[in-house]
Amino acid sequence: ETQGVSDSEIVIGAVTDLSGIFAAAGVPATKGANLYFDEINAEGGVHGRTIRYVVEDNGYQMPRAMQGYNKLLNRDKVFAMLMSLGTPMNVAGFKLLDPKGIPNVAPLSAARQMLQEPMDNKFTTTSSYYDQARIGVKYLSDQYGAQKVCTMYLPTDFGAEILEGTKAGAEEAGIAFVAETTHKPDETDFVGSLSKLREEGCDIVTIALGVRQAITVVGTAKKMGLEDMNFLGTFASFLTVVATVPGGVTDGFYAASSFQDLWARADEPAPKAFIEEYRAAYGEDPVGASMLGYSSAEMMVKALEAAGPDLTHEGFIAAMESLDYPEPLIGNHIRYGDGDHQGADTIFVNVVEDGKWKKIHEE
Amino acid sequence: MSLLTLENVTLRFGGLTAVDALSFAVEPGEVFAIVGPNGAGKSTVFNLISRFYDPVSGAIHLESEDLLAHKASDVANLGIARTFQNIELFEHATVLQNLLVGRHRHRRSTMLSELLFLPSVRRAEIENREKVEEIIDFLDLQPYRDKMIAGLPYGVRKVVEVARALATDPRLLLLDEPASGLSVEETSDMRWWIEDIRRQMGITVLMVEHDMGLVSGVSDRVLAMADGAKLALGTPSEVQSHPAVIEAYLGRAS
Amino acid sequence: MSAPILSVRNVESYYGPIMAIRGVSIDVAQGRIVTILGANGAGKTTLMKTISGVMDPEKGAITFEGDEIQGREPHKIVERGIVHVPEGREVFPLLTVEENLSLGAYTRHDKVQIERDRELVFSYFPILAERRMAEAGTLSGGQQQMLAIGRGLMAGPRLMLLDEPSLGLSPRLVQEIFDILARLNREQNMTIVLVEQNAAAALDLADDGYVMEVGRIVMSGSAQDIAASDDIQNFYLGVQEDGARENRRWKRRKTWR
Amino acid sequence: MDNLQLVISGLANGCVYGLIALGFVLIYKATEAVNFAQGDMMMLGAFVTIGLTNADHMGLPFWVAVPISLGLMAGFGVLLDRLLIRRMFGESQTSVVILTIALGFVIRFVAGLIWGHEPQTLQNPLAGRDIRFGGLVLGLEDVAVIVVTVLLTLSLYLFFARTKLGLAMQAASQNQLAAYYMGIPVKRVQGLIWGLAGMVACVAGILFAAKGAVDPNSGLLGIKAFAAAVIGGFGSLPGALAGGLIVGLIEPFASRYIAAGYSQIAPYALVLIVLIVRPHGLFSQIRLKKV
Amino acid sequence: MRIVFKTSYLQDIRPWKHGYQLSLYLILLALALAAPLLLDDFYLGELTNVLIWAIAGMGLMVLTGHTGQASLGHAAFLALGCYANIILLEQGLPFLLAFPLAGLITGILGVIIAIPALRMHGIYLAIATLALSVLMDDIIVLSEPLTGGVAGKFAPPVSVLGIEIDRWGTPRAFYWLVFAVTVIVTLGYINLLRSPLGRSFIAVRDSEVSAQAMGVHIARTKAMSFFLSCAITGLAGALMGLFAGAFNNETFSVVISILLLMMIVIGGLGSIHGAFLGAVVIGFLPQFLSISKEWVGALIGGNTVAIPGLETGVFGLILIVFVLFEPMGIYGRWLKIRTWFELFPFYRRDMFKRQKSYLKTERLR
Ligand SMILES: Nc1ncnc2c1ncn2[C@@H]1O[C@H](COP(=O)(O)OP(=O)(O)OP(=O)(O)O)[C@@H](O)[C@H]1O
Ligand SMILES: Nc1ncnc2c1ncn2[C@@H]1O[C@H](COP(=O)(O)OP(=O)(O)OP(=O)(O)O)[C@@H](O)[C@H]1O
Ligand SMILES: [Mg+2]
Ligand SMILES: [Mg+2]
Repeated sequence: ETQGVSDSEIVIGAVTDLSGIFAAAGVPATKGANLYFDEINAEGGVHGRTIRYVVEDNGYQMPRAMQGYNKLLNRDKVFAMLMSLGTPMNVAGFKLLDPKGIPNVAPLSAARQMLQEPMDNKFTTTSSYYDQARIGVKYLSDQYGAQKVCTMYLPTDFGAEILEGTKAGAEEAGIAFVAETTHKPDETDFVGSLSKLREEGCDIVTIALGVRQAITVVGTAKKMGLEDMNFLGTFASFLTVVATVPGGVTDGFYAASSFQDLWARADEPAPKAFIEEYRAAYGEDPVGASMLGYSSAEMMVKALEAAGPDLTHEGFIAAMESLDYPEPLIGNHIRYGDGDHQGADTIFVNVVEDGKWKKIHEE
Repeated sequence: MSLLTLENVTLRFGGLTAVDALSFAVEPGEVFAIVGPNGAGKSTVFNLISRFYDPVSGAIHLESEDLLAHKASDVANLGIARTFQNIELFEHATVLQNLLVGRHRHRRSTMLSELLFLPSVRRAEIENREKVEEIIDFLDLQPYRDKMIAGLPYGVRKVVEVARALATDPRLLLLDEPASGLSVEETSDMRWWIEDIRRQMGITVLMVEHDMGLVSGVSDRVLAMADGAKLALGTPSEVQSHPAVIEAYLGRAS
Repeated sequence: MSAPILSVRNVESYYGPIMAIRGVSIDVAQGRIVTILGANGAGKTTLMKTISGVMDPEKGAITFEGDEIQGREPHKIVERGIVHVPEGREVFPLLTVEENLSLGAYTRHDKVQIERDRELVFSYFPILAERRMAEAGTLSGGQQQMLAIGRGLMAGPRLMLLDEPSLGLSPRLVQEIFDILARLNREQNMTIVLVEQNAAAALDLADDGYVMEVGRIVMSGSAQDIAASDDIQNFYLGVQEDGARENRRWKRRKTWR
Repeated sequence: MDNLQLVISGLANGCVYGLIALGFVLIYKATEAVNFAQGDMMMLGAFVTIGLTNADHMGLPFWVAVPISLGLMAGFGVLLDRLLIRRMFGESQTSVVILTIALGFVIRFVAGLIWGHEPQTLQNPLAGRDIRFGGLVLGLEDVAVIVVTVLLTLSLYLFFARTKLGLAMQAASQNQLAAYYMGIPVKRVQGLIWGLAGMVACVAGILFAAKGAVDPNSGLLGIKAFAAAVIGGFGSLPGALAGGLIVGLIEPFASRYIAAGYSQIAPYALVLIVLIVRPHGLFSQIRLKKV
Repeated sequence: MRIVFKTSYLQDIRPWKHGYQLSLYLILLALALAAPLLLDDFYLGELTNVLIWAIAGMGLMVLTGHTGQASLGHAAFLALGCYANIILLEQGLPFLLAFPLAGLITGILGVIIAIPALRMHGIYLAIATLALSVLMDDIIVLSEPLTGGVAGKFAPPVSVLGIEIDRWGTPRAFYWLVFAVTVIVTLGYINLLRSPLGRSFIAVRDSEVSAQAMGVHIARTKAMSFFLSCAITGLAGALMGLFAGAFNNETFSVVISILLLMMIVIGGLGSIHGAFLGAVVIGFLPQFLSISKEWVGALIGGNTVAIPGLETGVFGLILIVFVLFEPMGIYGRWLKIRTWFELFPFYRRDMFKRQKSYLKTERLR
């Protein structure tokens, strides 16, 4: 008797942000996942079991997250977690998932801690912020012969990881890391930090800020005439809205990520079908996070299918480790293995051109 | 030695001299009244004694103790209690609690012993309570004991203020217009209370009052002030017949 | 006696569960001065507040010049010409004396007349003119009381409710206040309802009087009649042998209790 | 030159804080209530304007959309007063604060529901136009922010100081009962001020969304603006602007000259320091009670 | 109507008014003791959570409800308590020593922080504490060697008198631990309120001028209030840390400070009951909404109810209704309901109709 599995139902849980500062990611991701699960359920579910996806809102606060975990584990008795958002919340969740062996799949956080020991029940779809920053920096330095790297970051685990990745990338590329600036989530003016970075002569600046802030930084730099400064974001800034800011404000902004932009590929079959389906279901346009949600749900279902009708945690983990398939929707290849719990390993470097993201490099 | 002495005390608010080189002394055991037109600086004198204001110059002594060397919150500890002209009670507390706050200067317990409510604290509480009950009996406040201040009529509040001041066990009691807002009947009660406070409790009283009936009824000496300075000082009848006092303060009928 | 300009019928008002006035009825005739006497907590203030609309009566009717006004928003009642000078001053502490006075004339628009009234108030209370730029909160108690009265006059009311106007004023000013009230009544035909602890002066000034006890009217009549009553003499006018200290705890029962 | 640039951008940014702070102070000055949802009202104003004017929404011309959204937000303020605030008449400040905090939750939720959670930028005729003198760059939006803020502060200041209604509002905040005794329609006056505050919030929102981007959580900026208002001495309109400017100016200089890790602390540390030195703000509104 | 004949002063000193009330509290106590036997892990966890919030609420209530000092920064003290406790535990101190020490340390730090704040009032104090709460995040990051910075810390399992206590491993033991702390803090609070110090808090809240004239030292009294408040909040923070198991600089955010203040206002400022009632609302309402989503889902037959974030929106709405309905807090409403029953059948329908009330400026001190 495995927790969360009955003859007719599998319960999957998530503790995500539907109302706080990261609702922009949490909400569409949840919608995307629901879309896929609804589809599967309409077709009769997995091995005759429908999927119930229970999503708890944490508002990006720890106490709420703990309540969410309490509910999911002790009341709903979930079989697995899918797309929980927030690094500290996920990490706190591990304390109780690990002893029960409950899998934590595809968290909406690209922190390296998502695969902390014991790793066997943890699976991420995406590469870490660390790797994204590292590879992005390496690429830009190769491309432009840049010499000096800097970072603007929020002093949080997210910022700290990108800072480290940037430093590692600089070291690998053999160039210097020269300056850093720290910020608060409610900061809206970056002239001061940019003039500092200008004085330090930065030619690559990695950004670990909120989405709104990233847009403002790039816009301000344009205004200040810092044409030689290349800005590099990660997964967290790789959003369609960043590309479509009116007036071409963000043109030339780079972002490293482990998936490809949805709207840049709106004509390709998989994204196209998804966009239509999503529109039909919700009456609004999907965004990157919706796509990730959909794709993660699909991955979950694939694993559940592979695990067979006798569903146990061991079986599920083995099934996850056996997954190996191209994922045309996110434009990456998902491959897990024994000891490899990161699904999509390829990292893309993209740049904004004419209001769209354009892939310029993959590694 | 006089109980309270003010020597050449001056206080200014901006350009306004509210108290102007004022000197007077209150003897132990007497009832000393201050009268004077509105804005003469009477309440300001009280506020100076309470150390709410620092005088520009001059000295204030309680016996030999230099009051100006003390902070406002120490004044009660020296044995001076007061009431306020405009009533300053703890609105969201009961009459009983208000009076018990009056006992605060007798607090001997520490925070820890109170958190544990040790027997010593309990004893002290009962003692406080007995003292407060005496005052409640004395001022006929029994019906209001557990009432919130916020719902009491003006006149009762005035009496509660006197009670709270008495609860501190003062040597010197400052009363700022104790009878204002009281009916004739209540004013005569107040008169007897003041007498008893002086006689039975041995407390010296310094009061500001506009009701000349009360003033001449209870006070031994009267100081008349105008524009912050001394106009006249003497027995009630002397002061009341002083022409300048009549002119500035009493008006025709007196 | 002419038809009443204000009449209060069986009014009951509560503070939460506490019934503060219990079925009070009074009549105030145009151009008269009516005084309401009563001990502490009798409900005089409550009655005034109920008339001026800052408290809602639970029962009963209040008519002013033929219209029912009970339970209306207070500013509507001011617009009709009733002004309440409250107990306890209630000035605007952070505004200057002058600003306080001009707010008194908030409902009026005749600039010239307002200016004239301001000068009149200053002539009644010269100290206010002297301190016109001072913040009202820094005035002495008595000065604030003058300001409250002056502010009430600025509204140019037809009916003025005065709640203990002599509170905290010097004896000389008390006389002046009563003179002023008499003059306003005589010259401007202003109707006045007066609550006073200084019963002698109030009865002397007033035409009619009411006596309240624990929320009820217990006596009414012309001011002279009331002043002549034994109980009033004893309890409100202090005409009583109170010299004998031994007797003081012995209180005569009021006949209406 | 560098520093001049910092000053100018700090001023422009400080003006946005000042504008939101102005909304706080406006309501406080007239009702002594603290509207914690002011930041969220700004966000709402920004979204309403975006909804009216952006091409992917209704696509009205900018100059048509602005007055409409000003009107809508004024109406929203009045509605809030009617539905909620008026029922709290005479209740303690704290309950009103809690009410508006909860209101903020609701506004954020509704905005997220209507406009989504992703940041959006206001399409406006000023966007992307710069003024340059020598090495100095000045966005036209920044100029607009500064001009509008200064004008608004000045006119509101004059309104409170010079007009009868302004005086009545101050009176109503100091003593509601006495204001009624004077015949001031206190509740109507409060409704008016909430409408005005809605409008000021909308102006702030428009300028904010023109300078950068808004999302439903942009309202949290209100906290910083609130701090700015308090620095100024809550209740003083010029104080609000001054507080906003101080916070706005400290930010670029801090990030320019203070080491990373510490620079982001500057605005809040400044708030603490100002309050330690002047416990009731620069233009203190707190008086010692005369007894 | 219950008429209590008072025959001794002790009757006013003891914490309950009459035997009936005492028996009610005893029943409540018994129920709370038996909770682990009656409830499943989920509800027990929620109850534990509510109790922790109630402790934090009492902490803030001392300061805001009884001393009148509004704080919008108490999450900072939760953080202090939490970190102090864990760091002491990591130093090898036994829990029974580390835990009270954590409270003490938080209290002392609270006083040190409060010293410059003693001259502030009302919103000025609220904003200063809010700034403090924002800064605490950075302070935790900057003192990384001590706090682990952004990576955060993990709470080790603790043992009390040989019993292993862990939020998830042994939820019952953990509940009893929290319950014991709740009882101790509550008793201390009750004692405080019936002794001179508690009265001086109330005096400072209602009138600083006359408190001073009664010999109450304002600054010292406020400082003591800060000490007690922060110490209690520190204890709650320590428990919260153990409850969460892992935490970092983002855990005790400003939002939590704001929620704490909301909690005590909605519960009812100025009463211990208010802290508990508020904790039930703020602590359990979101969870309740989340559960009721299932019922709604079952009703309309969907898998999930579509609107994300709806719970927070509804949560906000309900709080608004609470405040509108009863600005004096739930405890105020409870008192009215109780009076209604006690007076039955002599109540009037409009007895609790609010009489018009009017505010005066708080700009005068
Ligand atoms: N804090 C203050 N700021 C400015 N002026 C003040 C202050 N306190 C008192 N004054 C002024 O000082 C003068 C004396 O005031 P005070 O209150 O002492 O008068 P008083 O004699 O008590 O009068 P009353 O009999 O009316 O109470 C008044 O003119 C008053 O306006
Ligand atoms: N806010 C309140 N809450 C509850 N009860 C109140 C409130 N205000 C007054 N009362 C009660 O109502 C009754 C009448 O009070 P009111 O103030 O009208 O008396 P009054 O005749 O004006 O007395 P005074 O001469 O002292 O001014 C009193 O018994 C009082 O206890
Ligand atoms: Mg005086
Ligand atoms: Mg009265």
